[in-house]
Formats: sequence, C-alpha cells, structure tokens
Amino acid sequence: MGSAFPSPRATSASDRAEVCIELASNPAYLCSVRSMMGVVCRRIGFSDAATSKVVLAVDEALANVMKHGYERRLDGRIWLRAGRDTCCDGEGIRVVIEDEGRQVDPCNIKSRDLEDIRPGGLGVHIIREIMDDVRYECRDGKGMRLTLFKRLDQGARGPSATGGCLG
Amino acid sequence: MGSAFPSPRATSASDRAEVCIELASNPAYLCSVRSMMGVVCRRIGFSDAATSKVVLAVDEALANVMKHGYERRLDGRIWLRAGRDTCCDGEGIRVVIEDEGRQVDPCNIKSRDLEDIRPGGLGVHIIREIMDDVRYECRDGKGMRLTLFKRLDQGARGPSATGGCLG
Amino acid sequence: MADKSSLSIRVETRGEASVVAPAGEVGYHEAPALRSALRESLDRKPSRLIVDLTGIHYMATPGLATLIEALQISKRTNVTLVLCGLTDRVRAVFEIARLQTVFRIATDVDSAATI
Amino acid sequence: MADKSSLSIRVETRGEASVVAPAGEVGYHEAPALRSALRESLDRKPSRLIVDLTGIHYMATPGLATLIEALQISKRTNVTLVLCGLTDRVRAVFEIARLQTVFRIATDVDSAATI
Ligand SMILES: Nc1ncnc2c1ncn2[C@@H]1O[C@H](COP(=O)(O)OP(=O)(O)O)[C@@H](O)[C@H]1O
Ligand SMILES: Nc1ncnc2c1ncn2[C@@H]1O[C@H](COP(=O)(O)OP(=O)(O)O)[C@@H](O)[C@H]1O
Repeated sequence: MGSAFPSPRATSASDRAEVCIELASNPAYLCSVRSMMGVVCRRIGFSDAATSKVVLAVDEALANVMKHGYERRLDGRIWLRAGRDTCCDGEGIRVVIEDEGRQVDPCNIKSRDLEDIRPGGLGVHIIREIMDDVRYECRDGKGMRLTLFKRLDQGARGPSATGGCLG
Repeated sequence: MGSAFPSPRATSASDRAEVCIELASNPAYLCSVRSMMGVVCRRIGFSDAATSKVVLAVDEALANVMKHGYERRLDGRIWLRAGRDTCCDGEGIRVVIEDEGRQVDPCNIKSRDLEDIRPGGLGVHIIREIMDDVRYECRDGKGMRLTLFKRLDQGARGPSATGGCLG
Repeated sequence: MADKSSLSIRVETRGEASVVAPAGEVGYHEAPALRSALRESLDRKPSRLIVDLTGIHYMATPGLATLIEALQISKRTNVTLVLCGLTDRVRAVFEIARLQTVFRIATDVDSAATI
Repeated sequence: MADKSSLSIRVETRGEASVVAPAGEVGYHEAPALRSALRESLDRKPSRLIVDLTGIHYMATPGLATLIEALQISKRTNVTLVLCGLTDRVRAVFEIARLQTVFRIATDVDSAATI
C-alpha cells in the first residue's frame, strides 16, 4: 500500500466543494463524471435544462484536457472540484479543472470561426456560451487550470429536487 | 474562491490510484460512484461478473458510511481511492474508503446471522464474501478507514477490454 | 446523463395478481421508492404480488431488505409473493446473501402467476 | 451500473434509405463508435442516410463533429443525409453550435424518408 494511496488531506469547514475527483486522463471516465456533475448541479438547485448545459460544459473541458493537454495519453492526472460558490454576481456553481499537461497561452484557447463549418473546433465556444465566467491559466510549474462559474439565476433554477442518480 | 476550493496536492509517480473521489455523504452520488468503479475494475482487467461484485462491495461500504458513520447526515465527507495494487497474494484492485464519522470498534462491524432472515444486516457479509481482504480501522482523530483488496486471479479476469462508460 | 432516473417502477394488474416491475438499479438511494411501491401494492391486498425483476441490472442489500420486508408483510396478510425475472447478476446477489430459497422464485411473469 | 454501454447503435434499411439510430450518450468516448457506423453506412452509398437521434439523451461536440463529417462525405458522394428525432436537449446543443440550419432536420423517421 504505502505511498500508492496517500491519505486524504484534513478538511476544514470552509472546504465546501461537493465533490473533488482525481482521475486518469481516460475518456472512459467521462460518462461517470457527467453523471456525478448532474447530481451536483441539481443539489445546488439548477433546473434540468441548466444542469444538462453545465454538465456539457464540464465534459467538453475535460475532453479538451485529455485531447490537447495530455495529447490523448491515458495516464495523465486530472483534478476536478465542483460545488456551490458565491462570486460578485451571486450564487452559483464553481468548477475548477486542473491538469499537469501541456501548457498553452490562454489566448490561444479558442474555437474555430462558427461560420467555417467543419468537424471539431466547437468545445471552447460551447463552454463560453454556457458558463458565466471562464478563466484559463497556466499553473505554477506544469499544466493548466480552468475555473468555471455559472450563476444560479432565475432562468437556471430548478424546483428544489432531491436529485436521483442520473445514469 | 479562496479556501473553498483548495488546490490539489502534487502527485508523484508512485501515486497510482486510478481515481480518488471526495464526496458529500449523500446517497444521490452512489450511482455515479458505481459507474466510475465499474470503469476502474474493467481497466484493471476484471471480468464483467467480477466487476459487478466489486462494485457491489464498494457501494455497500459507502452506504454503510452514510448510514452508520454519518447517521444519514448529508454533509459528511467521504474519501474513496481505487486503483491497481499488489499485495502478497498478487495483483488486484485496492479500494480505500475514509470518513470523519462515528468511530466504532472494528469487531462490532458485522452482519446479522444469515439464518435470522429479516430486513437489513447483510452489507458487511457481502463485502467480506466478495473481497479477498477487508480491514476496518479507526483513523487517528476521527472517522473510520476501510481497506479492501480483491485479487485479479484467473476467475476474476476479463477479456482485455477498453471498457465503455457503463451507466 | 440527465433525464433517466436510476430506478423506474411500473405497476400493473394482471387478473387476481398485482405486478410490480422495477427497472434500473436498486441501491441505498433507490430502495425507498421500491419500498413505497411494494407497500402500496400490498395495502391493496391482491391475492398474489409478482415482483418482476427483469429490468433490474443492479441490486444491493437495501433492495434485498425491501424484498424481505415485503415477504414478511405478505405472509401476515396472506398475499402470495413471487419474484421473477432474476438476471444472473441479481441471482448472484441472492445467493451471496443466502436468500435464494427464502423467496418463491419463477422464471417469468407467466409462470409467476401460476406457481 | 454494469451492463449497459453508454452508446448502442442500431442500423437498418428502409426502402432506399439506411437508418442509423444511436441510443445513449455521444461524448468524446463514444463518438468513434458513431463515426464508424456512419462511415460504414455511407460506404454502402444508399440514396438516403437517416440518422435517428430519438434515443440520444446526451450530445457533445465530438458527436457534432462526427455528424458534420458525415454531412461532408454525403455531399461528396451524393447521399441525402437527414437527421431526425432531436430531443429538446439535443436541439439546444445544435443551436449553441449554430448548426441547426446546416443539416436537413425532420421530426421523425417517416418524414425523414420523404423530405
Ligand atoms: N485544455 C486545453 N489545453 C490545451 N489547449 C487547449 C485546451 N482546450 C482547448 N485548447 C485549444 O483550443 C482549441 C479549440 O478547442 P475546441 O473549441 O474545444 O475545439 P477542438 O478541441 O475540436 O480543437 C484546441 O484546438 C486547442 O488548441
Ligand atoms: N462504516 C461503518 N461505520 C460504523 N458502523 C458500521 C459501518 N459499517 C457497518 N457498521 C456496523 O455493522 C453493522 C452491520 O452492517 P451491515 O451488515 O451492512 O447491515 P446494516 O447496515 O443493514 O445494519 C451495522 O448495523 C453497523 O452497526
């Protein structure tokens, strides 16, 4: 056992993320992560329609890390944290995605021109359309950090549901 | 943002867990965790039949933390780490589940007599039947730690599959 | 990912029998819904209650507990409880829990209506 | 949790048309399977290829890319490509990507066979 499974850090009351996931950069995990993100969004109070949009944005962002950050290697590490948070705009969901992959200038992270219809080049556009705040940064040392925020405003709010597990 | 979303720890090459999940003690998450555990088991090489057993054991263990460790509170924290590991018996999957809930003497964690048919009291029996090694311990300070190991022996091995996402 | 709940339950009447057919997964989160459906069906005191598990691809002990509770109520109230449609995976869970001889088990709804 | 893959694909022939009906989710992991199914169908050069999306409850950009690629091949090879059965959720993704006018879109397979 030993170092292969380091112990979790102690948490404080302020550590409010609903879920934190560290996973290998393997696309086979994306489906389970979508399912988990769906539960988080509903717990926070998003409607079904808003939930599926936030899930889509997070899925696109993770797929991009696997494709571009790790250039399709399956053994990179990805960290995802998601939970309720408040920013100047009010309450909503905060999602932070970090990796140890290739670093790129955040200015170069952009989709193709939408008029130029061809396969690919839509993910970043969709992330920016869906989320209220999208911030790409280089991490100290290696990898990228993407911070996403979506407001829980009138349109995005769902009936207060307990949220089943959604396959 | 700040302390609400602490940064992930740096990882070393020896940090081989396929997935690490920190989640709130809410049963709504169990379904996504089952799905993720299914992918981990297949990645490690377990057959479909062995995979569904390991998934069952982990699900029972997590439900027990929610039910007994946190007495059905939804805001407790649970840490789950799972990945390939080797022990004296050979290669297999190692799963570690930790919580900050009620501490109990590991000797008292046992199912009812199987002959005494009544609702409940089967989870720990199932966990012990399925897994090759089951170790309950009190953590330093608060909460419990459960360490599970299942050998990847001839009977449990599947065809080397890439493993789709399994809803 | 977002519009299928992990358990759906169909309830129907078939002659003298009630049929409860859950589909999906029955873990700790889903068991209460199955429990309600079984209790409501038992409350109506059919002569027979058939639980068709054909659509269940995951069953954990909270599901077993719910079925054991239904069995106990059925005995008290003279309802014949029959399970059917156990897939290999669900059958394996009954076997690990040594419950395969505790329930009356049929292959499908048709035979569950008569045995 | 453990026996349903997240995408299954049914392929059938309907008169002059081929129908490809994926069901489940099309993300980055699943898109290659849809891509293969569409390419195989296009290789057989039907006069019409209908992609019935009724069973899709999740569509991400790798799925859109696959459909755009199929559209490009269909134009080169004179196959009429028609999509149908878009749920509200799938339609929303086409709209965010400004693709709703790029494809020929029908409500169901019947109308996709004639428009
Ligand atoms: N996580 C990432 N790391 C590095 N580069 C990225 C990342 N995400 C996006 N990019 C860059 O932004 C471009 C646009 O991404 P996107 O709109 O998702 O389309 P696509 O992935 O199909 O190219 C990518 O081609 C890539 O150069
Ligand atoms: N994570 C845990 N923390 C504390 N006690 C536990 C835990 N898991 C199991 N137990 C104890 O072991 C007993 C047997 O558990 P189990 O066989 O799963 O049946 P049930 O949960 O239905 O009681 C429980 O009643 C409880 O007292």
